[in-house]
Amino acid sequence: MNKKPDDVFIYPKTWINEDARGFVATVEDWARKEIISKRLEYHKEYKRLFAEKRKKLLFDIGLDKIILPEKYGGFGWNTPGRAPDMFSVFLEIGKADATIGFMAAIKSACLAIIAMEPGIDESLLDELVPKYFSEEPKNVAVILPGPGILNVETPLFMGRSIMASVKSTKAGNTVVGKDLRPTGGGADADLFCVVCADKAKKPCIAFVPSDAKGLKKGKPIKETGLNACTNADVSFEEVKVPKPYLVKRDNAVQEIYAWLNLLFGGISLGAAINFYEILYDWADTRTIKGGGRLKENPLCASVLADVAEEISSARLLGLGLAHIMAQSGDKGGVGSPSVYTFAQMIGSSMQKGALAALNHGMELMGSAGYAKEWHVEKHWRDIKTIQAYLAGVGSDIPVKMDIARFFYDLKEV
Amino acid sequence: MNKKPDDVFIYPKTWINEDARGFVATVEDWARKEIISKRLEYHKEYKRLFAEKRKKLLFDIGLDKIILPEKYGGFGWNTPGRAPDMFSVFLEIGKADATIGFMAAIKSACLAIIAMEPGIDESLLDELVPKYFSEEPKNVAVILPGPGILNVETPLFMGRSIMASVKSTKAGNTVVGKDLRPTGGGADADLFCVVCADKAKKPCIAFVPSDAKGLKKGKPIKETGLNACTNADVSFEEVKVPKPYLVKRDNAVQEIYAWLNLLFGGISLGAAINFYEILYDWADTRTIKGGGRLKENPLCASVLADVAEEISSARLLGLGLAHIMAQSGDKGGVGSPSVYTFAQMIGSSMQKGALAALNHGMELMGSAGYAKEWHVEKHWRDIKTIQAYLAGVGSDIPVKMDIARFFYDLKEV
Amino acid sequence: MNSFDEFSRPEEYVSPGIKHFRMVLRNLIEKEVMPLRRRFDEDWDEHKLIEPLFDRIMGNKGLGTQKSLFPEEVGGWGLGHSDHLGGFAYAMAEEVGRADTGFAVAFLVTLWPLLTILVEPHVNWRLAREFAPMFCNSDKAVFAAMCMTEPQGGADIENLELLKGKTIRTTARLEGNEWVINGHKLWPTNTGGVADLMAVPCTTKPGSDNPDDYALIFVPADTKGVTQGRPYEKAGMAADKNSDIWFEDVRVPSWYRAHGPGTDAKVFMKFIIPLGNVGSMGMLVGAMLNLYERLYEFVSTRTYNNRPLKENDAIAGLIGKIAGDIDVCRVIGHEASMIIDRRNKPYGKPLDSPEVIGKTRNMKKFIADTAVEDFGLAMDVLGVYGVDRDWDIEKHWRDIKMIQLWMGGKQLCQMEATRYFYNCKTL
Amino acid sequence: MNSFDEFSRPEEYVSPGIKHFRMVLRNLIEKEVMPLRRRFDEDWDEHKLIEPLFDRIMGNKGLGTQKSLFPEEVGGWGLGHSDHLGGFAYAMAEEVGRADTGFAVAFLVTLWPLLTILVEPHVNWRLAREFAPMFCNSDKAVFAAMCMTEPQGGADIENLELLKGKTIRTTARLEGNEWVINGHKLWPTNTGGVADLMAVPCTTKPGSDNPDDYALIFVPADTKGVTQGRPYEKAGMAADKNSDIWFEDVRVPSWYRAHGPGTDAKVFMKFIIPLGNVGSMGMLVGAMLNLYERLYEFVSTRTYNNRPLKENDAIAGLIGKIAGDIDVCRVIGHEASMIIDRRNKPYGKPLDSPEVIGKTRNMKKFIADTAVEDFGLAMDVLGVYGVDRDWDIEKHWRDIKMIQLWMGGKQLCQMEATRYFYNCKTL
Repeated sequence: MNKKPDDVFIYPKTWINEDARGFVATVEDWARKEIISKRLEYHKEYKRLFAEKRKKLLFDIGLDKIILPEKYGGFGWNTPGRAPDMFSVFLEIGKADATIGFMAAIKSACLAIIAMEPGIDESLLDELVPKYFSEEPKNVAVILPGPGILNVETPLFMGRSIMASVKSTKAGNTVVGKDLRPTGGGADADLFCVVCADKAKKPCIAFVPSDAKGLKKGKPIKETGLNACTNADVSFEEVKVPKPYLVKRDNAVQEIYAWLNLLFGGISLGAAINFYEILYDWADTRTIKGGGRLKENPLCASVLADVAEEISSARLLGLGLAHIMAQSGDKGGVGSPSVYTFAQMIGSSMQKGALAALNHGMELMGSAGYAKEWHVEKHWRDIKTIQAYLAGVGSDIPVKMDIARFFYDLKEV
Repeated sequence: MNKKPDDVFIYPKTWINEDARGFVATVEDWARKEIISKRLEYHKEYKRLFAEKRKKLLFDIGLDKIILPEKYGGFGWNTPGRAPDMFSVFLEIGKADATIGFMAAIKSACLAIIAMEPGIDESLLDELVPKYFSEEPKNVAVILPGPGILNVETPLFMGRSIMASVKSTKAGNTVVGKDLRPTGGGADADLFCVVCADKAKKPCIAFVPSDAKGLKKGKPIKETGLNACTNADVSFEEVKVPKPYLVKRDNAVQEIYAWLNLLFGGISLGAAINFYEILYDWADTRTIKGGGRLKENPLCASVLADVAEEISSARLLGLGLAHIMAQSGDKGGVGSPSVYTFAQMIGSSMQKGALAALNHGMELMGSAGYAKEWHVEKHWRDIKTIQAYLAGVGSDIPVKMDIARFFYDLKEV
Repeated sequence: MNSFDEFSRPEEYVSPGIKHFRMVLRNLIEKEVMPLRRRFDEDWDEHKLIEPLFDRIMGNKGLGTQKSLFPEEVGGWGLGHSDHLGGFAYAMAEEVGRADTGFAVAFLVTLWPLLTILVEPHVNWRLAREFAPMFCNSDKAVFAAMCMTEPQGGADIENLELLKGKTIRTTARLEGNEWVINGHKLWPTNTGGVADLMAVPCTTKPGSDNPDDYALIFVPADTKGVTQGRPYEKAGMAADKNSDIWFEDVRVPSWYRAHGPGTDAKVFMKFIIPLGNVGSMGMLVGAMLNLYERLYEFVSTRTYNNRPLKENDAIAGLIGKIAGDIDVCRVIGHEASMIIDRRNKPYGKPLDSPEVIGKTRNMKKFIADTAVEDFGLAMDVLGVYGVDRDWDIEKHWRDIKMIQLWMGGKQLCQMEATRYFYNCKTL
Repeated sequence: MNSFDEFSRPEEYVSPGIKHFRMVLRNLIEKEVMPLRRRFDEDWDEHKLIEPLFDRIMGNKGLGTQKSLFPEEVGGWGLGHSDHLGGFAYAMAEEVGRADTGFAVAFLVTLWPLLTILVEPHVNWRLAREFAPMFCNSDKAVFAAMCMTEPQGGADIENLELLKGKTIRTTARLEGNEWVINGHKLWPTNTGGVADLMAVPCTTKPGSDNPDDYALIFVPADTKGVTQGRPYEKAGMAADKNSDIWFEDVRVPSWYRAHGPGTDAKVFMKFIIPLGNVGSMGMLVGAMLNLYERLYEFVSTRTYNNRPLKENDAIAGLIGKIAGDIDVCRVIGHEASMIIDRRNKPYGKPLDSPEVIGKTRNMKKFIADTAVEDFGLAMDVLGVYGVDRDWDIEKHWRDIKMIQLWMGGKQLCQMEATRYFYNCKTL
C-alpha cells in the first residue's frame, strides 16, 4: 500500500489541534519504523523487542508522561481539551502493538483523575510521580467494578459490583478485597488503582503500591490476547495505604471510565487500521475464480468495504467523543452523566466496530488471517481482549443500562 | 417528556455555526408548535394541514430558498461550509413530517449543483429561480441512476444504470427515456432533475420542466410511506430543453448524491428523534409483570437504550459528514471521490441507524407501534421509504462498491 | 431450484394428507386471493373484497376449513383428534400466509380458541355440539376471536406461566347458572364487528394467582352488553380487523366456560401459546416463500453494472442470505409443528411443559426476527421499486412486523425461552 | 432444562445405534480429553499430551474409530454401507467438538478422504483391502489428510462445480503403472508430520476443465518426494497440525487413484463437500453445547446489581438468544445430516446435486456465522473472565473462527448456495 491511511480514513482536519500534529506524527513514525515495518522480526523476538520498543516510546518520545502537568515533566496536555489529540496518539500506538497502548492507556486514565484540570491533586502527584514515572517502565493496573458473586451483597457502581472496600481512619486507609481481577497486567503491575467502596458504600479510588504489605498476587492467567502483559488476581488483606492515596472526589470513577473508553477505542482502531493496510496488500495480489483479481470480485469487494466502513465510522465517532469530552466544561466535566454515558456508548461501539472489521476481513483472508505469520490474528485477539475487559461483565448490558438511565431518567436499573 | 432532545442527544456545540442557531430554532419551533403538538388533528386532516404547514415553512419561514445565493433571495447559505447547519435544519423538519423534508431536500440537493459555491451557474439560476421559487410550492423530482433492465446495455454511473440520455445540438438538448422511476413525487413534480448520459456515455444533468412537450407521467404509484407526495413513472419522448438547462460539470452527480445523503440523513434522524420522544412518554406510563414500570425492566431498558444509541451515533456521524463536506475544499469539493464516498457511506448508515431505532422501539411498543394513532408507524414507513430510495438498487451494494473502489483502488467493479 | 416448494422440509414429517390439502388450498389461494391482494389495504374498513374470499376458504361453499377442528360426529373434519394437528396448522398458515398474512391470521384465529374445547383429550362435547351448527352449517365465513390483551398490562395476560393470571381485570362472576362478565379488551383479531364467537380469559377472583381462578369463557358476539369499537387504522394487516371490546354485565350460560378451574389455565397454556407460535411461524415462512418468488423475478430481470443483479457476486451474497434464511426457517417451522405432534408420543413432551413453551417461543422469535430483517433487506435490494406495492414485498414488510409483535411480543418470547434454557426463577 | 442434551433434535432421526455410540464416546471425552484440553495450546508443536488421546479415540486399544468406514470384510465397522452415515458423522463431530474442535477435526479428517473409496456404491475394494491393515490393525492413532488448497487460488480447488478443476496446478502423470505427482499444497489438516496417508486432488491435464482430468490420488506419507513443512503457528486449533506440503516426482501405483476419470470428481463432490459441511456443523454445535454449559455456570454464579446475571432480564435476553440459537442450530445440523442419509431414499437427492451441495453449504455457513457471533457475545458476558482460558469459551472462540474459514470459506458457501437458490450461471 503506497498511501497513508489518513488519506482514506478522512476526518475534518480541524478536529485535531494544530499544535498536536507534530507529536502524533512522531508516534506514527515510531510505530511504522520500529514495529510495523519489521513485523516478522518483532514476532520472532517478541519479548525482547516489546520491552525495547516500548521504552523508546515511553521515555525517548515521552509518552509515559503525556497526562502529567508541565510542572511534573508532562506536555501540558492535562486538560480535557486534549482529548482529540490523546485519541489520535493512542490510535497510532495501536497500529504497532495494542499491548503497549493498553498499558499506557490504563496508566494515563488512572492518573487523569489527579493530573487533569480542573481536578489536579498535587499532594498525590507529588507522591506518585517520582515513584512511578522513573526511567524504567512502571505499570499500573486498575481494578474496576465488575461481576459480583452469588449471594454476596456488594456496594454497586451503577449496577456493577465493587468488590474492594476501604476503611478510613485518621492514620490512613485500609483496603480489603479478595481475588480481584484487574484490568491490565496484574502480575506485572507496580501500582494498583482500585475502585473500592467506603463505609457509606460510595465508590472511591485507592492507589495501592504493589509492594504494600498484605497485597497478594495470584498465579498468572492465560488470556486471549495482549500477551505481552500478564494478568493475575490480586487480594488485599488489610492493606494500609497513606491518606492522600485515597481519592474521594465525585465522579472520579466515571472519569476513569471515560478516559479508558476513549483511549482503548483509539488503540483498537489503530490495530484495525493496521489490519486494513495488511488486508489491502493481501487483497491486491490474490486471485479468485481461476484468475480474476480477488479485490475486484464484488463479493470480496463488499467485504473489503465493510472493513473500511467499520473503521471510518468508528473513528469519526471516537473523534466525536473526544470533542464532547473536550467541551465537557459546561456539562459538568468528563465524569458528568451525559459525558460519561456517551463515553461508555461510543467506547463500546468503537470496540465493536474494530472487532467487526477484523472479523469480516479475516473471513476473506481465510487461513492467512488465522496463521500467526500474517499478524492479523494478533490484532484480532488483542482487540477482543480489550473489548472483553471494557465490557467488565454482562456484555454491553451495563452500558445499555447507563444509556437508558440517562436518556429515560430511570431510577432502578 | 419535559426536556429538549438536544439535552440528551448531545454533540460538541462548536459543530454548528453560531449564527445558524436562530434559524434552526425557528424551524424547531415550527415543527413543535404546528405539527408535533397537534398530531391527532394533523393525522385526521392530513392532506389539508400538510399543505398549510408546508407553505408556512417554505415561505413564511423561508426554507424554500435555503440553498440560493443572497442575490436570488436566499440566506447566503450557499457554501459547503453551511453543511452542518443544513443538516440541523432538516433534522428539525424530519421531527415533524418527513415528506415535507423529503421534498425540500430533493429541491435543495438538485439546485445545490448550480447554486453552491464554487459552482454557481447564474445563467441557469436566472431561468429557474423565477419559475420554481414563486409563492406557491413548486416541486422537484430527481431521476437518479438505478436498476437497469435485462439485456439492455446502458451507460453507467459507478455501476448504476443511467436510463435517460441526452443529445446536444446547437439548438438545444433532447432528452429521451422511458418509464423512469423518480426519487420524489413524480406525479406532483413541476421540474425534473434528470441524470442522463450524453453521447460519450458521460453522466450529465438535465433540468426538465414538467410541462415540456413529450414528457409523459404514468399512473400514480402506491408506496410504503411519504404518502403526502405521489410518485409516478415518467417518460421523455424526445423532450427538448434549452441549452443552459443541461449541466455538464464534472462530479455534479456526485454532488447531488452527497447533498441527498446528508439531508435525507437529517430527516430520518429527525423522525427518529421524534419517535424517541413518543417512546419516552409511552414507556413512562406502562407497566410490566403485573405492576413494575416497564422502563425500569432491564430488558425493556436495554431496548430503550438501543433506540437512544442508534440515534446518538448516527447524529454524530451525520455531523461528521457535514464537517467533511464543509471542509471539502482541499479534497476537491463536495463531489470529490473521498467526500462522495463518505457521503454515501455515512448517508447509508444514518438511514440504517434511524430505521433500527424505529424497528427496535416498535418491538417494545407492540401494537401501539403499529396502530396509526400513535404516529409511530408513519415515521417507520417514511424512513424506510427514504432508505429504499437512497439505496436505488441492490441494497447497499452499490455503496459498498463505491467504498471499496475508493479504499482499495479498484478499477473494475 | 425450480420452485419455492423446494425449500427444505424434513421430508419424514410430511403426511400425504397434508400434502394433498396443501395443493387444494394453494390452488384456491393462487387463483382467487393473490390477484386481489394488492387492493386489500384500501379495503381495511369495509372488507368488500375480502369477505367473499373468506367465504371461499372457510365456508361450506368453499373449502369449509372453519369446521376442521370439530369432531366428525358433529359435522366437522375431526382434526382435533389427529396426530397431525401441528402439521396441519403449520401448513395452512404457510399456504395462506404466502398470499397475505393478515388474511391468514383472521382465518386461523377462528380455529385458535376452538382448540381449547375441541382437541383430545380436552374435548368439551357439550360446547362442541352447541357451537358446531354455527361453524359447520354455514356457507359464509364465521369467525371467532380470542380476547386476551387488556389496556393496563401489555403482554401480561399472555405471560401466564409467570403471572398466573394475577393481572387480569376482566371479571367473571357466577350468578345462578350464568357467568356475568365485565371488562375491557384490546386488539383481538376478528373484532371490529367480525367475530361471531369470542373466547374471553377472565378472572373469577381479581388479583389471584391461583390458576383455578382463571376462567376461559365463550361469549357469542351478539350477547347483550358486548360492545365492539371501530376497527383500528394500522400500518398493515388490512384483512385482519382489530378493535377495543367492552363487556358490561354480559351474561352467558355457566357451561360456556371452556372446562373449569385449573383446566382452563392448562388448555390455554397447552394450545393457545404453542399453536399460536406454530401458526405464527407458518405465516412468516409463507410470506418468506412469496418474498423469494418476487425477489427471484426482480433480481433475474433487473441489472447492476449491466448484469442481472443475481449474477453480481455481492448482491448474490445478500439474496443468497435471504434464501438461505428461508431454508433454515422452513426447517425450524416444521420442527416446531412436530414438537406439537409429538405430544402423544413416548419421546414427546406435554404442550404445557416449559420445554415446549420455551422452545416454540424461541423458534417463533427466531423466525420473526429473521423475517423482519430479510424483508427489510429485500426492499432495499429492489431499491426505488422496493416501496412500490406492485412488487408485494413492501406489503409483507408492513404485515409481518405485526407477527413479531403479537402474543406478548418479542420480549416475552425471549423471557419464556430463557426461563426454560437457564431455569430462571424471576424473569 | 436439565442438561445440554435437551437442546432440540429431530427425535425421529436419531437411531438407537447412534444414541449408544454417543454415550460411549461422551464418557471417554469427558473423562480423558476435557481435563487436559486447557493445556493443548502449549502442546501445539509437540503433541505430547494430545497424541495419546488420539490413540484412545482412534486406535484399537481405544474406541478404534479410525476403522469405522472400512467394510466388515476387511476388519472395519462397515459404516460405509450404513444408512446412518450422515447421522454418525454428525454425532461424532458434535461429541468430540464439545471438548475441542481442533481435536475433532484431526480425528474426522482421517475419515474424510477415505469416504471417497469406502462408501457404497463407490467402494474401491482393492484400495480398501490395501489400506485396511494400516487403519484397522493399529493400536496407535493413524491419520489421513486431504490435500486440497494450493498457494495461488484460495478457495478455487473447493469450487469444483464452477471451475471444474481448471486451476489445479498439482499434476499427475501416468508413467507405466505409476502416477508421478508434482505440486505444492497448503494447510491440509494432519500435515506437519501427522498423517500417514494423503489424498491429493491433481490434474492430469493442467488448465483443463474437463472433470475427467481431475484425479484424486492416494499417497502414503513416507513415499519418496513428499516433503512436509513445519506446522504453522495459528490463533488456535492446537490439536490440528497444518503445514505446507510439496510433491516432487512422487511415484505411487496407478491403482492409488480413487476411481478414475469422471468418478474422481464425482466422489469428491459427493462426499468431500457435503460431509465436510456436516462434520463442520457437528463440531460447531458441539462447541456451542459446551459454551452453554460453561455460560450456564457463569451466569448462575456471578451477579450484576447483586442478582445472578441470568435473573437480570436484559442479560437474560442475551444469553437466551445464545441458547435459542443453539437450539435452532442443532435442529439444522441434524437436518443436514439427514439430507445425507436420504441419498438412497426415493425422496432423497444425490449428494453431488446442486440441491444437496447448495443447502448444506448454506446450513454450514448459517451455523458458523451464528457460532462466531454467539461465542463473541458469550465472551463479553463473562467480561474480564471472558478472556481467561479457564472458562474455556475463549479457546472455542479462537478455534471455531477457523471452521468458518475452511473449505473455501464463507464466500464460497454463499456462492454455492446462491447458485442453487437462484439458478445463477456465473457466480
